Amino acid sequence: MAFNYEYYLRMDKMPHMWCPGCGIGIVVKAMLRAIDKMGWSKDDVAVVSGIGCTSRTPGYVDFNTLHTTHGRALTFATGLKLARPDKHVIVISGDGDAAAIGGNHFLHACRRNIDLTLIVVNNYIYGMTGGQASPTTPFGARASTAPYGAVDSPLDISRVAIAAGASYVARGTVAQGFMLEKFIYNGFKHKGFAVIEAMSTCPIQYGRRNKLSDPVQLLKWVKEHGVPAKKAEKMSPEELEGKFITGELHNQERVEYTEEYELVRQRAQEAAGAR
Amino acid sequence: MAFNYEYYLRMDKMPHMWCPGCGIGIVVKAMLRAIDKMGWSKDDVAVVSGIGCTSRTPGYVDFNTLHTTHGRALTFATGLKLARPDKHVIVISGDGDAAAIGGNHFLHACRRNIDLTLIVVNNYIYGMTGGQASPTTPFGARASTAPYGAVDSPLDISRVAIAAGASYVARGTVAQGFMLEKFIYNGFKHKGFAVIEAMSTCPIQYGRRNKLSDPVQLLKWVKEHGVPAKKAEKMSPEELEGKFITGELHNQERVEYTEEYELVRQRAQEAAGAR
Amino acid sequence: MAETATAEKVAKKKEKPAPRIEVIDEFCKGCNICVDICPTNVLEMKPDPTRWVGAVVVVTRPEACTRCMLCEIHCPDFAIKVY
Amino acid sequence: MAETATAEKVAKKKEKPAPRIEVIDEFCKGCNICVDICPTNVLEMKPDPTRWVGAVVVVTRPEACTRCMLCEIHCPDFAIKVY
Amino acid sequence: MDKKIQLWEGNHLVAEAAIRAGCRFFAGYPITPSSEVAEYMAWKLPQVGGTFIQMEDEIASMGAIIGASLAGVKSMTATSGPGFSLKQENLGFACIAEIPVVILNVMRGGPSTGLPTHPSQMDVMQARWGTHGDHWIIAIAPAYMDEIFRGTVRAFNLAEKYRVPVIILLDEILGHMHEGYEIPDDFEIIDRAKPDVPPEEYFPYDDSKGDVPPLAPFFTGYRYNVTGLNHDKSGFPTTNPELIQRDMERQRRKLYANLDDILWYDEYKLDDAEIGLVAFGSMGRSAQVAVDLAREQGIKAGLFRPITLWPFPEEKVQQLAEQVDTILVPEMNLGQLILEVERCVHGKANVEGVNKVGGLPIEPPEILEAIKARI
Amino acid sequence: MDKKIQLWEGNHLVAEAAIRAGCRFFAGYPITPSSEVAEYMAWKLPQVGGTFIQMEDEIASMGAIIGASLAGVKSMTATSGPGFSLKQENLGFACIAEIPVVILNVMRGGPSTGLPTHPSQMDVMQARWGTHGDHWIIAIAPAYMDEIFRGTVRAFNLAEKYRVPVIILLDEILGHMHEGYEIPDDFEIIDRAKPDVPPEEYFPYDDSKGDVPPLAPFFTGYRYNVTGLNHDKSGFPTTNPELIQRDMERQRRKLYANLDDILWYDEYKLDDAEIGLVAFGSMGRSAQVAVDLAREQGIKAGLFRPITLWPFPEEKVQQLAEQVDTILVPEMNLGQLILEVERCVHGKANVEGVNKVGGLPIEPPEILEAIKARI
Amino acid sequence: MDRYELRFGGVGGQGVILAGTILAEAAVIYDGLYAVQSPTYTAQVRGGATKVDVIIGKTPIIYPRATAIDFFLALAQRSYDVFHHQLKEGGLLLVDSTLVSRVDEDRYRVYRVPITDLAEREIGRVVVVNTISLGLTVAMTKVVSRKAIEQAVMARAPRGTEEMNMKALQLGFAKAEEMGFAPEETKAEEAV
Amino acid sequence: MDRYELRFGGVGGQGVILAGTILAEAAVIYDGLYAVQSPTYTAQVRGGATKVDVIIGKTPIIYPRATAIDFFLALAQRSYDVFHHQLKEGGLLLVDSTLVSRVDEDRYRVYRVPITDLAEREIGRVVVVNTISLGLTVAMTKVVSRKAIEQAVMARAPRGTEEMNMKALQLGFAKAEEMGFAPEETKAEEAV
Ligand SMILES: Cc1ncc(C[n+]2csc(CCOP(=O)(O)OP(=O)(O)O)c2C)c(N)n1
Ligand SMILES: Cc1ncc(C[n+]2csc(CCOP(=O)(O)OP(=O)(O)O)c2C)c(N)n1
Ligand code: SF4
Ligand code: SF4
Ligand code: SF4
Ligand code: SF4
Ligand code: SF4
Ligand code: SF4
Ligand SMILES: [Mg+2]
Ligand SMILES: [Mg+2]
Repeated sequence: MAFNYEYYLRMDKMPHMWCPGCGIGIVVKAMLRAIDKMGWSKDDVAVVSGIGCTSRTPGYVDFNTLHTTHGRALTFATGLKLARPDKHVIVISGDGDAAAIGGNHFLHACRRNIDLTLIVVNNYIYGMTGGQASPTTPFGARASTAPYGAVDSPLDISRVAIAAGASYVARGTVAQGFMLEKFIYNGFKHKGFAVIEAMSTCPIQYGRRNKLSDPVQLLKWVKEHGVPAKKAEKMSPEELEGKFITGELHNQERVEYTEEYELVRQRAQEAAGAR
Repeated sequence: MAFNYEYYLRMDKMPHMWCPGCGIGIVVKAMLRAIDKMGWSKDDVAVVSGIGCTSRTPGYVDFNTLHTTHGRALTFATGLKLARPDKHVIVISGDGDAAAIGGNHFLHACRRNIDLTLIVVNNYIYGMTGGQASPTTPFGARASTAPYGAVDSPLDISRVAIAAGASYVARGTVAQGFMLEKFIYNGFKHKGFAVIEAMSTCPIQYGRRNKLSDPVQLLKWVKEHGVPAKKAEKMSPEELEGKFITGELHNQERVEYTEEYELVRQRAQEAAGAR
Repeated sequence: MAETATAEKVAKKKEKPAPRIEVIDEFCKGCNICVDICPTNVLEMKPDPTRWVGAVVVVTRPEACTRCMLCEIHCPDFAIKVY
Repeated sequence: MAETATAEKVAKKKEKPAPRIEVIDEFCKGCNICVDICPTNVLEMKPDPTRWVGAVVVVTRPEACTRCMLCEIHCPDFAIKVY
Repeated sequence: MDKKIQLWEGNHLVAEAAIRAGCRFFAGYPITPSSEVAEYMAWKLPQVGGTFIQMEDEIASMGAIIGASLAGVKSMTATSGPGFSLKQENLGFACIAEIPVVILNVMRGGPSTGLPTHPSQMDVMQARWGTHGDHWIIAIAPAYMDEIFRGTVRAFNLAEKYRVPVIILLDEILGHMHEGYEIPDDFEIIDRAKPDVPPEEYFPYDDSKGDVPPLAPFFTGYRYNVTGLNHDKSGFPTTNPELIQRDMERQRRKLYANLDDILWYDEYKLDDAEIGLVAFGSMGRSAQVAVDLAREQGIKAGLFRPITLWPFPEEKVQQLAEQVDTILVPEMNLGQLILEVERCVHGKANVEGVNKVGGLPIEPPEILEAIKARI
Repeated sequence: MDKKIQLWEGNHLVAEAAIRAGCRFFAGYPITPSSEVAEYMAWKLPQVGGTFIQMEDEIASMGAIIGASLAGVKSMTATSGPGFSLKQENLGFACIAEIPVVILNVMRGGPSTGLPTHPSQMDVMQARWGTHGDHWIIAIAPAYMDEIFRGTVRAFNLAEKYRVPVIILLDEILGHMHEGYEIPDDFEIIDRAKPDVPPEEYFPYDDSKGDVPPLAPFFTGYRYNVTGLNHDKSGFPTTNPELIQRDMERQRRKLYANLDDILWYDEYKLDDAEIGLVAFGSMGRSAQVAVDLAREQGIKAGLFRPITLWPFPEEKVQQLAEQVDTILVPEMNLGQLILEVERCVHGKANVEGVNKVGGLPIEPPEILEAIKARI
Repeated sequence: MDRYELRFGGVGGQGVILAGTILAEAAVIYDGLYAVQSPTYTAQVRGGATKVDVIIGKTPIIYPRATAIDFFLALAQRSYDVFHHQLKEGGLLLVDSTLVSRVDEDRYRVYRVPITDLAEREIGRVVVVNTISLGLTVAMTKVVSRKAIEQAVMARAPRGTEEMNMKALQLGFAKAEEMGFAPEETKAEEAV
Repeated sequence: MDRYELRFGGVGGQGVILAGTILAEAAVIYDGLYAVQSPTYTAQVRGGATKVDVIIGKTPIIYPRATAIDFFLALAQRSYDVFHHQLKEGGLLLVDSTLVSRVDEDRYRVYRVPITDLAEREIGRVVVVNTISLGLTVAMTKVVSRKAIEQAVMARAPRGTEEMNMKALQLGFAKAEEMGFAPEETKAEEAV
């Protein structure tokens, strides 16, 4: 039955600014449904973003919302979470926001395994600023700053997240909204840093430059380029070239930062008391 | 037979500033021997660093040397290399320099697979500034900013390098100088971004705080905590806890940035000619 | 028992009213995603020059709807609801 | 032939002069690494209050040196050379 | 013999004062000569139930303290020149979003890596103008232990009261020197105003009841939006020129209409002064000795020592210019605060610098020489 | 009908001018309203054998251009406020290491994310003081297409001649407007001096032959050291106070002793002016129209339009202050350049601002009103 | 006409910005006039309202922003709503009557042409809406010569579309004349 | 003595900085005087020269940096070489004669004590070099009372080392007296 998005939206700000057929809205919906499933009070949730099309999300959703500077959302979120470890802090970032300018904060949030959920809306392009190449732009694809095709290889955000220590990592696509919702939900439930990479679509800035300007066609492209983890295991690197693996890629119990810091407080207070 | 280090050193700057027993010198020596083996002219080599004890290397070695800002060495090096792709650009960084403040540039140099060699002298501490925790400080170890033990887990620099796309990645220790030399040499020979992580020692700032202030003892500690890749394969995660894997961890042929950009130039010139 | 259970299920299905599909016109940007994704061709795109991309979605075959929710889940504009 | 070759090798070995170990006093910081690492105990630490950590390395048993180079490779201070 | 007196390092005293002022969150990245603040916080904050975190860089530290402050926890960071440069973008965010935070910059020689272990006063102008765009901040430069303590408490109070980032400028001398000091308990602590209206009526940038609207902590039932874009009173982005002009003017006014409250300075033998000195921080101390040396030689020198550097005590300096013919401005840089002094005197006095860079302070006899050269 | 005239976008013209000036390396990170520069460079530079790279952020872009310049390749980057803030630390490195680079800042509304698609002139003070530590830069603010072209070429020339970072300040109006322009060929190109001594005798910061020592490109046989620490003439770190003082003073002097060469400005109907305007960039254009409007009404207004903003044409403004009673400073901010004007006039004229923020420019009639209100 | 200000408003994707560029190029390159073109840059919704301003003069354009617009072409209602305020009282307002219905009749001199319909009906391709509009604009305002706009349109027309565009342009001229705008006196040469 | 400046110089690890702290604490906490202590901070070689300056006064210390040093204790040659310049002409120079040989005899009033030897021989532990030095310093300069330095040393002495440190301190006092420095008049109380 129809989901009550209105309850979670700032209806006076709607319709949102995203272009016709833009995948961001699909991710935001999955996020709202997952929040609803968690049964969290809206007052206990913060949604934090950097700058970009994706990062306009905070303006539309009715939580404690924080629209920070480009690439820095995780740093603000870390402060929020440490100040109130009992609350739920969600970060939503574009691929440029999270993995270009924000790459370092991403790395260290993973390492700290701090109990935040990061949703990366990966549309392999800088949407907001007009279609410049992002660190996830496919090799050879066109962008306004890659008129002869992208020279550098795309970053595998989920893979780096795992290597850096994130304890829950999953990748879905906007063509599979239910799956996305499930991953985000599992990310919320997970204690530790959770990364959900949502392969998305930017028909305007990416699509138009790469003969995929029709939202439907682009959505299909995304779906076709995703390979479920199980299936990927049986494929050769050549077959996987240019594809991305979807599914719950990593799920581990690991020391979480705010919990561990609580132990530091205890140790410190004992030490102080002892003196 | 004795190696002619003098030829590569700025002898008027010696003795160097590193503390008694500090491992940095061992890495620098390995680097010089590897350069010698390559037969490169000193004029064709640039050694670039950020800020830190390790990053004082440029002052002592007789090449084109560039001591930049904290964490940014790879960015300057990228400019140097792109300006002169035919020259050899080596970056030497501390763990803080490369993986804390410099983490983002590290990630993207890996991704671009640009033909630079990065030597990370990992002493799991901020040496220069007085023993603060670094992203590689072992969990629970003491540092001046971790008086109750480090709360966050260490970053596995080599693992992240591989995940982000570096095409040659090797890890050695200062207790095994010959091996280090070999890895650096192989890194130089490799076309693409090469990362050599040298597990090193800081008896003063790390050792003193962690009951390992004797250089010899600390050197042994490092040696004992390294597990050769082959051996590691047969070990359980529990057994590997707190250890680091040594050896040539990754070696792959992959599109290199400056070569690929040369193709862009060709395409661009054709396109311009055609107009 | 098995029979009864089946009977109950059938009964429940029957209880459920026929699907109702609501399109929020002011939100719809005419991207065509819902039209394409609907397995039973419930929706159609109607040209409308006053709208975003010159078209808006309309429900043409509500009776065919299986309530699979695919349209609702994938509409990026919060513009379609299936009851 | 095999014999000749061996003879040559022996001859070569003999040609090689005895190892000479040089310690550059002004560089040595007395860290003890070389002393510890030398498999044949060629080196010793001699207290010297005028030096960095109050000690400096001295070569006490040069004849035992196998020219393994471990000391030279691992001296962090460019202070020891084996010829 | 009072056991409560202790030998305090300047940096440690800032940290301790911050904790006394209610600071419970510190995010930092080590840098000489400020690292002792982080180290002290790492040790002491968890003891008092607070949180210390070493972030991956200075950008992150600045972001984290804004985040924590938004959740209602008084927050600070500490750094020196290179790190201060990196914090500038997020500092601007704290300005436009009006989030109270305190930033300590222990100044060392610059530019760039410069002279990491030596003092300077080279970040005076950067403290005012380091981030892009029109913005207003408060900067405090204490000179003595008591000013360091009270100045730090004041920094938090002003940040909370005016919803503005407050910068504390020390220099390496003050940061690293140890001096006997007994922590007082006669200081006031100000907390930010909380809304007295229900959530439906709350607007985080509402100017109808004054220039500093109350700030509801996140997670307390007031679900609003905070952005670095220009925004309307509800915190949502706007491009409405009138709203923006009004909002920006309010941001300026909230400080400049309250100068009486914000300005803090010291005057030393100014009453009958015939030559004026304007100096701050450790050079304020040197200048004070120079005044005495000059007076020993019969020269009526006096010192105006601004402690609030930004907003600058413009009127006081104007008055000084009416009184004396020459104003000397000793600073450990090649001329920064002097520019503001020149601007304020409107040609009413001759303004000259006494400048030194390279890591050594300007000693009182050097200032004395400069005084004597002008009379 | 000359086919060589084209409709140029301001941003594109900067890029084209840079290429004509010899720029062969561009590293950038996209940001509105400057992204077109990067896009143009991405397209054009490889055509002329140069290199474009999109870096991971603005910090990296700044580092990369310094690196490339050190290898002898003229280099530039382009950004807007938030990115300009991030570049500050490495900008300071270029200052102390004296590496020629050009940085374009197309100003938008601020602080923080502010008003990304709207013009402002809010980064004037930051251009001078954004990085920590004493440092000296050149900043140029062209107003017309020809100035954009020649100003960009000049930026490279000055950077090379004085081994200094040069900042070009445009605003969103100038960056995004398109205007007819025919690229001239009557411009000079200056390349940095190369050493005329053998490597053994080369010192990259040797002041014995003048304030701007030659800069040997890396990889040409001159193996020297470059550092962001204070250094001696050979480029190695030093903590010697005298050497540092001398070096810092030379760095200042290399600009301030060459003001005749560096300063660039325009005067409009100033000869008989009774009221003066000081305005730059697009607001210089608005002010010029306002001067005409005023004169139509019999008011003798005149305009001083600095194009070099830093160093500021101090003497010219002083002269203006001698001539007129009132100087108006229209700027798209709440008062930045006016501070420098106030400083320079030494009370000789009454200085007032005409300010507007919120994304709209100050139109000529608004300036006219301000003029009329003062006479 | 020493300074004539025009604004074209539409929605993203309609191509009004290119139309503005072509008009400015006609002025600058082919008529030797001065011109400034400034598009709106918004990070806001694509598919949302967009505009381009063109200022044309016989002398250099000193102040580069539109202040009082003489001519406004609105190709979408949304765009009219957002951008008409700067049109002078009594200014020329040309609207695509297929897409724009509500306008302030009292304030402006309003001309309605079903441009999109025309494009479909007479040329058979909606893409030429902008070319027809340029024809209308030039014929109504005479801000550049017909020859200049022809050259500018041709220079920008994708290969193979020259004829279609020329036809569209002429259609624009003709429609303007139908509405009573005088045909061009041959004064293009002296316009410089 | 309204402002008395002392400098202790050694090499990293010798503990001179702690000695400076103890002296300053003696002044501030136990004698009610004013004192400023400033260590050198260098990012340079550990094991290299290091120093600490202590300024003590009966009135507040306004200028916090050493300007003309009255007393310099040098525990290493390197440290003497680098840091002696600010010692006043005629100032008191105390050196550990085991470690420091070359000093400027003409410029300073030089006192040589084999402090390290004494520590080893008489106390049996090199670590007390600093305590002996403090004893010497206080007895030579009388900058703080003996009682104050005793209290300060005790407060900082690790558990179990109190006696050893007290002995070392007294040894310092005694050595100074041997060199002709007068024993303390009992004026500690009035020093405040
Ligand atoms: C410091 C800084 N640099 C650059 C920008 C300009 N900028 C805004 S959003 C963006 C990238 C947007 O791409 P992405 O993060 O992928 O988000 P998307 O718009 O695609 O959702 C950039 C470069 C900025 N706002 N701040
Ligand atoms: C922007 C900036 N932040 C901080 C510092 C201070 N700093 C200098 S070196 C360093 C870390 C050194 O640690 P590492 O990189 O591991 O090198 P090591 O000294 O251990 O070799 C820090 C934090 C700085 N110079 N610049
Ligand atoms: S530009 Fe791309 S990412 Fe941004 S709203 Fe449009 S389609 Fe979405
Ligand atoms: S502090 Fe540590 S890393 Fe630095 S020189 Fe000393 S031992 Fe080496
Ligand atoms: S719910 Fe399923 S069947 Fe029904 S309209 Fe939507 S997509 Fe079609
Ligand atoms: S998916 Fe949504 S926005 Fe797109 S056409 Fe369907 S209802 Fe409209
Ligand atoms: S070369 Fe080997 S055997 Fe010879 S001294 Fe060195 S470590 Fe000992
Ligand atoms: S390893 Fe080198 S520095 Fe250490 S004791 Fe041996 S020679 Fe001296
Ligand atoms: Mg994106
Ligand atoms: Mg380290």
